[in-house]
Amino acid sequence: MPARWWRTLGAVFVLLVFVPPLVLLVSGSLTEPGQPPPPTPRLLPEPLSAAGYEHAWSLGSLGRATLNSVLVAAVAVPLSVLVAAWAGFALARSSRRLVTVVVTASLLALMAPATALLLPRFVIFRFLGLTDTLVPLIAPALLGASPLYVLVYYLAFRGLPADLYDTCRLCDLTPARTWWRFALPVVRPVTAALTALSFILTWSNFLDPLVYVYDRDLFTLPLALRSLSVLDPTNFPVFLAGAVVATLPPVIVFVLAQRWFLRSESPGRQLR
Amino acid sequence: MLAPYLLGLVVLVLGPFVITLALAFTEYDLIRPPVWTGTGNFTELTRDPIFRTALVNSLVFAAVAVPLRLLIALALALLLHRRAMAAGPARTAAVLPAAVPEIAYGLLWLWLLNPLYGPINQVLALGGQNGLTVFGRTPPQWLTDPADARAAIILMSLFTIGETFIILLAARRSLPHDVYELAALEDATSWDVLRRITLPLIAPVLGLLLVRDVIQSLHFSFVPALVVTDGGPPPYATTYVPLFAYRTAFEYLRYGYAAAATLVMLLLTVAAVAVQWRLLRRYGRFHDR
Amino acid sequence: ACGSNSADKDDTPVQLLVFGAPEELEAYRTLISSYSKPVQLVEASDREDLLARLATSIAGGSPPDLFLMNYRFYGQFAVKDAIEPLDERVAASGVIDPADYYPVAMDAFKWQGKQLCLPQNVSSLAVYYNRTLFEKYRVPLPKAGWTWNDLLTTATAMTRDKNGGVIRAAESEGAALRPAVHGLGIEPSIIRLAPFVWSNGADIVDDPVRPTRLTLDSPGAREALKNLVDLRLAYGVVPTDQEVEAEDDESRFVNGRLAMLLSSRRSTTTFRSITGFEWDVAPLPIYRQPAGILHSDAYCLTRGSRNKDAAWDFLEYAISAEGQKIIAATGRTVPSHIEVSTSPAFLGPAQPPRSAKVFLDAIPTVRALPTVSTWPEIEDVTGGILENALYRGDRLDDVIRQLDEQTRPLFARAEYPR
Amino acid sequence: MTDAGLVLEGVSAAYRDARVLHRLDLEVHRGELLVVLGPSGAGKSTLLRLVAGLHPVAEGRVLIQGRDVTTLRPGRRNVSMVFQSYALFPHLTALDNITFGLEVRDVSRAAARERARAAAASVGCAHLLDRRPGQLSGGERQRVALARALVREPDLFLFDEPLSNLDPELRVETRGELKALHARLGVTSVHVTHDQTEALVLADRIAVLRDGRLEQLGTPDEIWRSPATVFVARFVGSPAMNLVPAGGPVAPEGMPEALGPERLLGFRPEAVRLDPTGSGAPATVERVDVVGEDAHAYLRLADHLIVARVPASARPAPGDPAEVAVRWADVHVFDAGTGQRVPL
Amino acid sequence: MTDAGLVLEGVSAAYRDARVLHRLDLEVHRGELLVVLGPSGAGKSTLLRLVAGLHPVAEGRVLIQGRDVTTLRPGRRNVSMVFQSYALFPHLTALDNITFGLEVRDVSRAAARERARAAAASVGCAHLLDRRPGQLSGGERQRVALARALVREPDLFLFDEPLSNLDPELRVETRGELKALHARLGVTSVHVTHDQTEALVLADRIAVLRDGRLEQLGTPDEIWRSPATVFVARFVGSPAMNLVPAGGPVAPEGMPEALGPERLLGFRPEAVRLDPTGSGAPATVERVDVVGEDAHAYLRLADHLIVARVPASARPAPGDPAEVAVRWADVHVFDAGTGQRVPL
Ligand SMILES: Nc1ncnc2c1ncn2[C@@H]1O[C@H](COP(=O)(O)OP(=O)(O)OP(=O)(O)O)[C@@H](O)[C@H]1O
Ligand SMILES: Nc1ncnc2c1ncn2[C@@H]1O[C@H](COP(=O)(O)OP(=O)(O)OP(=O)(O)O)[C@@H](O)[C@H]1O
Ligand SMILES: [Mg+2]
Ligand SMILES: [Mg+2]
Repeated sequence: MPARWWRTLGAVFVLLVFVPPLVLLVSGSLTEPGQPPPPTPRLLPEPLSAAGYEHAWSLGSLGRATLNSVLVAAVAVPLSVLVAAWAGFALARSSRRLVTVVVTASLLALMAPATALLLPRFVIFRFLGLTDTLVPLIAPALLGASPLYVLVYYLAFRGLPADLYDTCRLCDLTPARTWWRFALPVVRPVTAALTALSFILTWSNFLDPLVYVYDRDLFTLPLALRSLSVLDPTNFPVFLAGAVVATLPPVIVFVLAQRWFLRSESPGRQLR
Repeated sequence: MLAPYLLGLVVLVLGPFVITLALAFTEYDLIRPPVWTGTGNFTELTRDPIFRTALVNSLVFAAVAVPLRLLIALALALLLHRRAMAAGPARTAAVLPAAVPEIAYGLLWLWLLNPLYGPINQVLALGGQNGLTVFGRTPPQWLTDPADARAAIILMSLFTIGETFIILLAARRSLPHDVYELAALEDATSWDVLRRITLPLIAPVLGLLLVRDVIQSLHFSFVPALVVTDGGPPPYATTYVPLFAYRTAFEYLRYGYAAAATLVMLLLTVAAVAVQWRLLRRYGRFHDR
Repeated sequence: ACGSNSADKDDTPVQLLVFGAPEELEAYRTLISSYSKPVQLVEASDREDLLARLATSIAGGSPPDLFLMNYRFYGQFAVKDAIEPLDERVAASGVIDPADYYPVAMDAFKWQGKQLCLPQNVSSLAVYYNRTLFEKYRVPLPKAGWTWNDLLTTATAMTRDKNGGVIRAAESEGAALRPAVHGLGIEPSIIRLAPFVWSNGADIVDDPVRPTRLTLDSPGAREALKNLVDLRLAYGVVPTDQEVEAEDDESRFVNGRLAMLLSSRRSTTTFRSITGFEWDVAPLPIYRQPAGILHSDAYCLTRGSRNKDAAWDFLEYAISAEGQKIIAATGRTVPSHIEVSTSPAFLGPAQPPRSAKVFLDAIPTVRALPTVSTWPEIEDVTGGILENALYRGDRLDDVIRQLDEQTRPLFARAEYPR
Repeated sequence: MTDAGLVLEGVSAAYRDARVLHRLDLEVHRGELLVVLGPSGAGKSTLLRLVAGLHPVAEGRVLIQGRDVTTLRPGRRNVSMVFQSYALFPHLTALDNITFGLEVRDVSRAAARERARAAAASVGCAHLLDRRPGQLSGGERQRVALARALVREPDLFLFDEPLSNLDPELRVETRGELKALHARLGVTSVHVTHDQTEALVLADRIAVLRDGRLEQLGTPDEIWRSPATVFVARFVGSPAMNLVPAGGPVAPEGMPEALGPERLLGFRPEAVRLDPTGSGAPATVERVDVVGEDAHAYLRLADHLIVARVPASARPAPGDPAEVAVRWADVHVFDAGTGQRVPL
Repeated sequence: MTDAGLVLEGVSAAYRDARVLHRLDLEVHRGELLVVLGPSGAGKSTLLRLVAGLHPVAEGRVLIQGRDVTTLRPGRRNVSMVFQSYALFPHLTALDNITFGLEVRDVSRAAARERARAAAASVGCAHLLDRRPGQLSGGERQRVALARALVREPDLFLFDEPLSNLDPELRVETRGELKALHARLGVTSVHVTHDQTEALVLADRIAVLRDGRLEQLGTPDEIWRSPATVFVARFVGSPAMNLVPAGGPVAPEGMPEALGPERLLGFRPEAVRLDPTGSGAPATVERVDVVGEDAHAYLRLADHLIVARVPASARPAPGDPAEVAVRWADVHVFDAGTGQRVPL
């Protein structure tokens, strides 16, 4: 079908626009470090060298940092999704008034620049004795990673057919079970999307660790990467290698999440 | 079920935010105790040329970048929401820029935008002579000309639409199927389908993203402006309010003053959002039960 | 800011906040590991990060015990009483004798008569040059006592096209010629301009101790400024802004396409990786009298530290001869400890630059910038204006007026060391 | 309190501004099967939703087996409902849809499946248990929805047009199944349908609803033989009852007294005889619909159109002249103004 | 090419692995109204979706008015369809739902509204035009969906159970409306329904579908009077046709020859007489359903259950003995093995 071909054509165009920068990123990381930086990136570095990765690994303690990042993500991402899905669901089943209040508050929260929160949060975490631990990095999970995700869930849950909610009410399901048995499975594409996004958000959190974590052993990847970014210009492959390492997990997560997008049980077909 | 979120919202964001905003009425240098100055900071802001520049920069950025970002994300979501050859990789590719750590991405763009050797300008100079474009004009001086630098920051922001894109993708995929079949039967053109079905049906999500993007774009410009143009070209072509606030607060230790700048920004954002909020409400109504 | 004197605990490690590239941080780690007691290195990547950390942690009531900071930026902390004066401890110390250190560095960290921080290095501006290139084009090498005019002639002679011919690349010449080699790299900023103003017998501020305005309108300063911008506008020996954005001066030098570069000791580590050519350093050219500008970082003990004695112990160790040798090994610093600076640890011929002594020779003539609390802002504001002056050819009168007008409110807001 | 399975006392309901049910009083005996009939939009679904607790009661009380459930939440009312829209969970297979209500009530998984299979078999969807709703035809979905309701043993069954998308054979079968089940379990049931036969066959009593008001409540026989209003008379029966003004073109045989035009005479198509005895009213055949063994002949008498059900084998042809005769015993008399039945 | 309004040539369709239509051949004349009957899951909706182009054709060809549309996209086929699920746009009012197809075809707004109002009025939803689908009852939604289909003048109408949720009165009315419209416009139509009466009254011809295969295609009269198979015989007619083995309990009056048990005798409930003349087969009344004027009596003869339609006034009581008689003229003979009709 022609429409299909247009889609493919479009997809190829998207690839052409979005991929080259990333190819440059990878090829740059494979350049031999210690050379004068080429003024223009090359597609195929000459000679090819993995030394950038070795240096990055040792200089930036990437191993340790990756471990920390994974640890944070492993706790924070499921928690974020859980909190966001809960909150979104609760909102979808709440009275108009409460919804207005919470949505307004969420939008206000979205408006708060990260830099405006650093200091008061620092005081809070210090008061709780949590600075210099990984807890402050996990804490944003309480927000569902971002209030936006709560609102997206809210819209998704609100869009489900009312009759289905009614069926759950008839079966005397508690809200929690309604959420678990019905609402959450049906919005699986949304969950997949938001899981990927909150992973990316958590993974690339830079300001929080910068301010709340002192101990080098607790550094996460963005911090390690930041320290590589101030290397001499001759060492740019080392930095790029770090960047590739830091980019890889989000890519993997996204590719995995993508499968779930496509396996949607759209409630639409039986909406009447 | 709302409790954890509300806790996070109040303790982690709203509370701290209110504290910071309260400090807008004080002179606070992060070290000595704050001193109440009333509206002193605000009067000073009105006279601060740097702040004024930053504010205008931010507003222009939002006005240009937000519609473009939304349009592109929407176009991509609609293009790629179905299975097609190359669609899967394209979806991943479209999200990737948002997944690359910001600093690395900034550095990458420094390369891309390199005025002499950068691929972008080399492509633009294809067919031209003496490093000029085919039309005999000098290619954009991304990093040294104020207007071009602003364009560069916007260009960069157009690539980090991953989040918007994915959310729209998910929204599109959960729309009912049979109404599209009906539209196909009526031989509705793609344009009609878009205008009369898809857009109204995803309007709530779109509205939310619009609001979010307006808000975000007023923060977004931070890292790229820092890494790529460092707030320049001189004097303050790409200094946006967040960068201004960050520098003022943490480099110049004028936290109270920065808080005042943030508050001004917030009020403007609230005004902008209030307008869109009404749109959102109007479109969202059909979902009401 | 609470200056509590709570009991020191032996087991809690001293926290030291520094910033730097990974190799630099590695040197600090070596320093720490050679120290007998536990010290926790709190790492930041650059100055902005360090400031954000320091400011939030001081405000949040749990500052690191020690931090390392340039004298140009410590003023805002000093003025706010965030730094613990060290005079008594120095006096009581058996390890540190103030006389062992370059006075100019020590003085830069005096605030209202008190020694707030203790410097670990004392650097100054020098001219790095590509010796191989000079020899190739048979241009005389820069040497001590050379003048601004010598610099200009040299730079002009070294600005070459692809074929090695001397070209003039100023805009006024019209041609879209791009030199393959530029004669000189210099960053348009107040800290690069200042030594030449001083050398020309003028001053950059009206009062070095309690400045109220920039005095670049004085004839001497004006001449120095004009000569600086003429490098680009009249002679085209420095790269254009586009070229700088395309390839910064350091990379350009490393790539062998910049004959001379004005920079501090900082660049040495980068340049040590150069294999393609030989390079060396020369002293700054002079107008009327030799003048240099101080670059110095110091250890400061925070007022809010909970662990002051232990912190002091470490500080003592770090700036002692032993500690400084370790840091000097990175090549990045010129030790503030006189003895160390003249020892092979610094001057050792194993590594370039051969003429490392240039840095030491300059020390007697270096001057410090005013350490007012708003200095960071002043540097940022003047930087933009000077950049435009150099690259876009703003009228000199306008430039000077702008510099004056835009910095006045900053001076007015400033608090002074005395 | 009472022995009623379901009582509505002066119940009203509204959507925002629009009132849909008006102070409805209704009593369903315990174990009774009540069929609710009424035109589209009469408020039948709303009534069920209200009983289930899914729609708020504006005024009045609802009692299920003597318990006042007006303020009780739906899950606590122990009712089982088939939605007009089926309301199947798109992400669950038919089997999981059916067991849904059981599992959340902590019936063991095995037992739940056992019962689900039985329920599915009884409505003829046992072969579909692995499919998702999106993979089912309309009628198949409806059967799954029905099975889901039947698998439980509630105090009250609520069926909202549960058989509307089934084919006739299956409908008859399922109807029988429902009737048997009802006989076996004796659970009070309220059943909304548009199908005459279904209503008449299944119902213990029938409630006819019109614009949110109860028009008549009675046994199928009562509804059929003595409709309380013109509305009920015309609504039940297909083709609908003929109505002519008294003293008009048709004069029933054996009418005891002459009635004025303020009365309407109603008689069903089955009661119309077309025998050409000469005593009937002359008419012309306008159209004839053949429905299997029967035919519906539309007859024009002056400006009235009258339908007669005749055997298909003996049907007249369109255009034929005919004579219309009705026996007085088959005639219902209504007041032309109020539409109320006039007792004779 | 041909004069046919719609032709299916050896058309098959499948969902993933499951084949739903099997090499179907079907020709609908231009201007004809074809009713498709069949049990739930027979593939009726699939057939319509396939004609509309919404479901891919696995093999075979589809022609609309002589045009081969097999590979044409839905919008180019110029068909108008009512979905079983209505497929109303949730965000549009009823009016906008109806005008949708016109507006995307660039009919002026005013004209579109005019026509929409007319279409809505013809199916009785003119008073609902400002509401959104979420605010409509089931039947109201269906009417809007119907109006949306009727507002256009396509080459082909496809109706998927368009009246299933309407009340009988409205259904009769709308049915009449559809018939009149069809007579007026003469547009070829395919109409899926479960309603016998609807099928018999509306259809020019009826196609009976079973498991994706065409069981019989013929006029209502043919379908009713000479069902081609046991399946058709039992499927059409309610209650379904009685079937007993030849030589079994029932011996029709006037049977010319004796038939072996490899034949089945079919006779409709209407054909069963219960007159106690002594010549019939003895039976017992098991159950009696009263449906208005009629009653369905279920009679047990040995191990067979037979249904008779009798006037309600003359119905036997359950438990009564009865005698069953059938005339040979009313009997259909089928082959017991193949289920095919045996011509006599
Ligand atoms: N999406 C699907 N995936 C798999 N099987 C399907 C799908 N849709 C329908 N079927 C199956 O195809 C068969 C025919 O379905 P179709 O919807 O055409 O039936 P129908 O004749 O319209 O039935 P009904 O009268 O119940 O609507 C059914 O057995 C159904 O289970
Ligand atoms: N959500 C709603 N908002 C406003 N009005 C509504 C809503 N739902 C139903 N109505 C109206 O209430 C009336 C009764 O609706 P209800 O669904 O009870 O009808 P019904 O008797 O079930 O009809 P049907 O036989 O067509 O299903 C209808 O006129 C309908 O338009
Ligand atoms: Mg209803
Ligand atoms: Mg169907």
